[in-house]
Amino acid sequence: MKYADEFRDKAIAQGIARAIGVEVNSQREYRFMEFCGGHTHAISRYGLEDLLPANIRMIHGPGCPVCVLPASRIDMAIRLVDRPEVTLCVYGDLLRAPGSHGQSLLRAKALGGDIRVVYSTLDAIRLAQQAPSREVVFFAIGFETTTPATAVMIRIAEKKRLKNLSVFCNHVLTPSAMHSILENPKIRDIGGVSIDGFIGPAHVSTIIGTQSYEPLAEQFGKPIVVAGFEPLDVMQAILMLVRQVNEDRYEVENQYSRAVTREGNRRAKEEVSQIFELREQFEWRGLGAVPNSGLELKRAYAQFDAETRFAIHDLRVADNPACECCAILRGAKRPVDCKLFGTVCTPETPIGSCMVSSEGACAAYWTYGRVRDEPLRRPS
Amino acid sequence: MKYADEFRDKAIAQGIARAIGVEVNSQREYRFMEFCGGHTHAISRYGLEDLLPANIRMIHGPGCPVCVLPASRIDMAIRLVDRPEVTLCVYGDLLRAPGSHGQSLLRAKALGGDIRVVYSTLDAIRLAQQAPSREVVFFAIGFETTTPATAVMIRIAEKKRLKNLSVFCNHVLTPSAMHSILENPKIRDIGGVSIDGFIGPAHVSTIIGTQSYEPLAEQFGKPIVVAGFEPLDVMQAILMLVRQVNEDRYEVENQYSRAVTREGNRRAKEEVSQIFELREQFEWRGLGAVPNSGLELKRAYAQFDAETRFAIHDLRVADNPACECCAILRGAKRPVDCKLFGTVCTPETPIGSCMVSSEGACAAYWTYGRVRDEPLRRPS
Amino acid sequence: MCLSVPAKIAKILPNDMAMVSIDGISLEISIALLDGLKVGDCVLVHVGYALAKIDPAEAKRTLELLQELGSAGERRS
Amino acid sequence: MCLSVPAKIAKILPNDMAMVSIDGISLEISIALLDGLKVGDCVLVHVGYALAKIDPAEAKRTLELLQELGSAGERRS
Amino acid sequence: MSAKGYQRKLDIANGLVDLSHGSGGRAMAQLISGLFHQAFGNEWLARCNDQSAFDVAAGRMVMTTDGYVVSPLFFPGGNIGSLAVHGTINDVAMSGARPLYLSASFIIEEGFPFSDLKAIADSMGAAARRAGVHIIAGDTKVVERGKADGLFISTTGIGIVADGLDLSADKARVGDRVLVSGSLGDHGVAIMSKRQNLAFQTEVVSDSAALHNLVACMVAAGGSGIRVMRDPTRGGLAATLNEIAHQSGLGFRLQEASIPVKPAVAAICELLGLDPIHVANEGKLVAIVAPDLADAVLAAMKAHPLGAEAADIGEAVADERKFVQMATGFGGRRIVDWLWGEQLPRIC
Amino acid sequence: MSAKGYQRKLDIANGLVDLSHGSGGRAMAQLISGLFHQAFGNEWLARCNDQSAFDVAAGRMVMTTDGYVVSPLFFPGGNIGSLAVHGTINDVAMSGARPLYLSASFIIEEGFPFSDLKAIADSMGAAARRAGVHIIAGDTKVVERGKADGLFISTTGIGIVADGLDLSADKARVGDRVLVSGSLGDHGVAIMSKRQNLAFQTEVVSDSAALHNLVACMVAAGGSGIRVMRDPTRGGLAATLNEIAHQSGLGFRLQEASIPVKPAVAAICELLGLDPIHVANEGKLVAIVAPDLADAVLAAMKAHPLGAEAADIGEAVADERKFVQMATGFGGRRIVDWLWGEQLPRIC
Ligand code: SF4
Ligand code: SF4
Ligand SMILES: [Mg+2]
Ligand SMILES: [Mg+2]
Ligand SMILES: [Mg+2]
Ligand SMILES: [Mg+2]
Ligand SMILES: [Mg+2]
Ligand SMILES: [Mg+2]
Ligand SMILES: [Mg+2]
Ligand SMILES: [Mg+2]
Ligand SMILES: [Mg+2]
Ligand SMILES: [Mg+2]
Repeated sequence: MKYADEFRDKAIAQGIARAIGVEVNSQREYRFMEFCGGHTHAISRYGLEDLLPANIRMIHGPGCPVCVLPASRIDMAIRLVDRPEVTLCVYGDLLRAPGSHGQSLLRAKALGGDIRVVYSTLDAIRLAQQAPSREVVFFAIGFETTTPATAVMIRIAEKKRLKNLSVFCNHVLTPSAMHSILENPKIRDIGGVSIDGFIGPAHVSTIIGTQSYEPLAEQFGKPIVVAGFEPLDVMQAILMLVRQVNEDRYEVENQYSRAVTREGNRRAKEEVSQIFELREQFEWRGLGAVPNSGLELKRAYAQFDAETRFAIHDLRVADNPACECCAILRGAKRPVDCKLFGTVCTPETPIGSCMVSSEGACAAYWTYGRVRDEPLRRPS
Repeated sequence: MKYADEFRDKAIAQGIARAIGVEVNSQREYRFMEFCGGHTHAISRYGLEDLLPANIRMIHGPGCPVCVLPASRIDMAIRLVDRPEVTLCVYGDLLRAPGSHGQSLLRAKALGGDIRVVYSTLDAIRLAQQAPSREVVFFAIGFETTTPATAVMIRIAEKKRLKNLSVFCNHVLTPSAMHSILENPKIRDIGGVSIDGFIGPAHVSTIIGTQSYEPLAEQFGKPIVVAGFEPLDVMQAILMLVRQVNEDRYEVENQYSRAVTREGNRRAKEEVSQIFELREQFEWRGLGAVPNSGLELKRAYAQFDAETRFAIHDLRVADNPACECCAILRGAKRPVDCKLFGTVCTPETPIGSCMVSSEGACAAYWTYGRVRDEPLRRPS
Repeated sequence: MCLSVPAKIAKILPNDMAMVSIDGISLEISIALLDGLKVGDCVLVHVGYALAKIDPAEAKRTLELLQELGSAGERRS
Repeated sequence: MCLSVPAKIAKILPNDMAMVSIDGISLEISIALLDGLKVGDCVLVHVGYALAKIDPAEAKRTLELLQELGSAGERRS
Repeated sequence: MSAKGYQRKLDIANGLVDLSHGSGGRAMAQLISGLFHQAFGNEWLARCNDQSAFDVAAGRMVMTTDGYVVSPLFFPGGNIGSLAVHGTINDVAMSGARPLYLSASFIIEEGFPFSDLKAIADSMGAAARRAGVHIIAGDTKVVERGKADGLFISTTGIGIVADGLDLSADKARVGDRVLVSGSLGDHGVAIMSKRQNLAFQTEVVSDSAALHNLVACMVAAGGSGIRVMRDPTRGGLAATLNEIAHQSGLGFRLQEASIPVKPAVAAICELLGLDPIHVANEGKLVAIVAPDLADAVLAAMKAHPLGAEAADIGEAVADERKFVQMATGFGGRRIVDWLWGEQLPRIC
Repeated sequence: MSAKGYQRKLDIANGLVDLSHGSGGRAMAQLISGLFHQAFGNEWLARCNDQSAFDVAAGRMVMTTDGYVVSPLFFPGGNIGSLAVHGTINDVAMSGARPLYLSASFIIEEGFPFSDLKAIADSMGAAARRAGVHIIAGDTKVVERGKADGLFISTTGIGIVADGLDLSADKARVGDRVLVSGSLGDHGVAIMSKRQNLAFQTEVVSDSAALHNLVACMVAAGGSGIRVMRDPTRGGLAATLNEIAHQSGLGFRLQEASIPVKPAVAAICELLGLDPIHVANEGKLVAIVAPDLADAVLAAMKAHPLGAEAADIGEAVADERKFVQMATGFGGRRIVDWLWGEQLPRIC
């Protein structure tokens, strides 16, 4: 795959690993948070931790939309599905995301709920056209990367006068979440030590551009390197962060210049701003209620808003108290610190949503990280 | 089964057979028409022809509601089922009844039509209550025996304010059909010889009473014996007819006095007359359009009338020209006289409706009569 | 289509319904078409409705007549 | 969730759609979010939409830098 | 952290089958080992291979398969699981063979409760153990809601035929007697009694049972005088005899009065316009037996609990039309035709 | 009027399966003889018994079963019929056995076109003939519209194992090599390419094929040095190796770079967030082979058309955690876990 395979070269990776090893100050620790699940996945999938020096610690941030979705939103979706007229369209990752009391959309589907996995918002349009007697609701979720696809869907639905398509909106904003992390010392400073820098999102940034991070770098004095999701991209970004730290700089740098500009995708941003507006606050698992961090449909598009249309209200449900997701999403704990990890909580029966998406910290550790847990032993 | 087994006694049957044999005038033929499919079935099922003298010939009349239903009514029902909102409830016998061009409700069901076999009109009520978003249509068919059950259903639906239940009405009247047979010499006189007497319906008569036949016996000078459907009932009725013929009487006699009175079931007749009224004419397979022979819903119940509600109109479709059903239903031909019998037309792939119901002349001959076709031969 | 079997009323139920029994089978039917039925009566059941009450005396009379006709036939043949 | 792969525009279709190819796979996607795409351009595809055009010159530059950093690491270690 | 620990226990009481149980992942492996292997428990399944191996002596074997799609899944006298074991054992046994091994393929509709699945698997296990056969191969698929009807099971059976025995439908001869092992129609009536739109009550329960021991007694008594055996399932006695008539080129003449039918079965058939000879059985057999051995075989049947009501109901006759005919209880004659149409969907 | 005359010909072009084809009547008998027996045509089915008999020599046999519920029914490279033959032959063959006989149980949704059924049955017949096996037992059930998804097939296979061969998952030993017979994920990707909500175009076709001849070549080269064979179907290579790890109490260490995956398969997996090691195959096998014989077995595989792209992808290691791990192409390590969840419903 062009523009992918080249950035997975083992030999170059080993060279960069050595370069990082040479440049790090062995007297200190470097704590970098990769905000995005995409980076978490790349780090785990390619085993980058095996290549990095021991004093670089990667902290997995809250950048997986499924992971940060609170159980209450799943419960609300299940309420929607309980209505016999509703067909709910979801991206596949959502099926196993836990609601309260062991509920999930997978279970709701097994119980007869009409839930369809779609690949694209265009599928939801097709479904709504094919089944005019059904109420098709699209479970919209995702960061700035995914929001434009929802916006385009609504624009098309409006143009086609589709009366039976609406959106259950859970879109959230990356910079707000990063701001919330940096602003709150309890979250920012893990074990009393603060994060030294961020790897900034890859695909989110294709839309919002690197300029979105400039106020953050400035205000909090933290370096941010926007990086691609290929393993060499991540390696290079780490090297760039090490250099900024070593040089006491805190700039926004763009490793992913082949796809990201300072401005971002103007047309996509326009599509989004025409249809969505900021919610006063939105609940993030791990971060709590974050001001100005979520989107909802503008009043002019209220007929496409499933929350209005079906009068479903925000439910407050408690997450499982033993689940350490919140601390893990803030980088304060590691998956193995959770008592439920791998016993009660597994990918098949996730307790927290970090165990659901392959970008979630617990799931990534499950799949890729456990290999480092224990030395090999001879079978008895 | 009490009131059934006693009337199936082989020894008594043989005695009565001998009594008939003694009483018949061996110089003449006796041609009796059993109007009802129920009698046709009893005669075939118990092999009564093996017991009767050769000069008594039983002619199967048009008394099977499925058999006399023209293909057009099946086509109309299929049109109803083509509507995605319609659930059609039918008595099981109807599934294989042929419409035009090889269509049937069985095929319409296989093609996705929502067709449910019900045992009782009460099942249709239950279905309509359980699925308020469906239009439940009951395919009403039958003689006076079956009409009251439809009437009660409509009364209950009205009381329960069921808005989604209606009736596709195909109820027909026995005496009108008998009148039509007797009145038309082409039909009445088979091969130039007229019918000598009728076995009158059993269960129809429980509702309409023996008095309904009195004008017919009087006007046409033909004896009519109302008889039960058990084989001894039929044997006795034949003996009673033989005696009337021998004595030149033409009375209405009641062999089935344990269930039939002169007046019939007053309450059932009231239920029917409240809800139904005469159609000007109704098409019978074999008899053509018979005046005053069918029922439709009164104007006050038009909301329950599927023909009005779904604006389906009578379709004229030609029956298969090679099918001899019409002549067979009038007693003018026997099933084996039909070229299609047993080759193209079988119970699995019926061409005419006489091959569908086990009360139909062709089907009865298929199941019970073929045994007399040919002598047994040694396999080659 | 006019299939019908004799059944004995085992229990009168609300809403014009009754439980009948036929040789060890119990079935709920409508008795909306007949007045004054009571437990023990025999009725003809057709498509879930009682159509007619069977008159035991008439049944007995018919059966006796049949037996007589039968044995007369036997004697005479 | 932010899965995305690079794909080459093979054909521009009506209604802001395009056919793209990825290593022998053809896929119809929406190009409603990008202006001025032409056949041969490479885009990042995410949930059926083209998100961004890949700049070949920048890609080359990054790759060269990576190679340089890598061999520098090799030299220095 | 043991590998075993990496798994939450199956929640049989509240769990539902979902699509993950059919996708080849750990959820599926857990369902198979935690529910099916538990229920069927034997050394073959424990090895978890793609196939199970067993030793055979030289000889003649038989193989048969049936799909079970009965609705409702639980009925008086059994459930789809016991039925799937008995039915396939019987098809093996009708060759005179001793059934040895079964395989079972499950197609499960998403949302099916673990508790029902366990009840069904447990009755399969129990039925197999009672019959002395082993379920040594299995498969589980899960389909979306609305793409199945709860659960379908297909079982395949293999067995070994005693030396010298070769029963086949083409072996019937003129003069052979027709024996049935008991009353007809019980299974079909038991199923019908639970169908939503009939809902009559009856004490009749399904006759579902494994007949191989009865068969062994019959073979001991009749040897190769037994020409054919069949279990009259779908289509009932009528279908079975018509099939044999066609395969052997003979006709049959039955005596209606000799055919055992329970009064309740006869009654419900009259009510619904059915004929008991078309109604399904799942624990009965029909045997065509050489006339000189018929009495001995009948006596052997009557001596076995599953054949206590066995009867001689007629004979094979020469008839190139291959008619199955019957002398009615009333003294007339009739054809016993195959069932037409679709009267009783999904009785097995 | 001959008995044969009493029947109208099956109208394959326009006919639809309806409930009468499952009710044990003449319509069913006609469908079975006119469509299935035609397609499978062999002496066993022709006898129309409840079971089929065959002679066996003394030895070791295997039995296996699988249900096939693939959607769509027709896909690039095959259909549910050929798949149901290949898949079960392969499960027999993975024991090293020579497959002999199959049974097939059909569960058909009312309304299914005869023409599709014939196309499917014909490919089953053709696949069986090509493989030299016989479909000797069958069953047909019809369920109401909306109670199935067109057609489900369950096949069971039996075969005979050569003397001295005893492959089993518990026989893997530390140091054994892991061989795969070709590129992974082709079948799953071919199915995905026809799913309504993906609809990408690819030249990748299902690898569906019968592997018993390849297996015979491997056995000839490796004998009992072949410890285990498995066909990595649902759940892909990852599921297969995890199963073997659990049964043998070992771990595996794979080299990602050695695993053959077609670029198009890799691309579609990236697009959808899947991993080719989780995607289903229907004409591939994994063999765990003693280290000293691995090269010989690999050479034998490469010499066979179905093993031309065979590769040695890793080894068995001591690991009481029974981890399957993989050195990534990038130099790191990762766990190769079972597939989670339900990503690809109904690929087989
Ligand atoms: S392992 Fe499960 S319960 Fe524990 S923190 Fe992770 S998601 Fe929550
Ligand atoms: S055999 Fe068929 S075609 Fe001929 S008259 Fe009878 S129903 Fe009509
Ligand atoms: Mg069978
Ligand atoms: Mg069911
Ligand atoms: Mg069977
Ligand atoms: Mg399997
Ligand atoms: Mg059988
Ligand atoms: Mg298998
Ligand atoms: Mg399908
Ligand atoms: Mg398999
Ligand atoms: Mg069968
Ligand atoms: Mg396998």
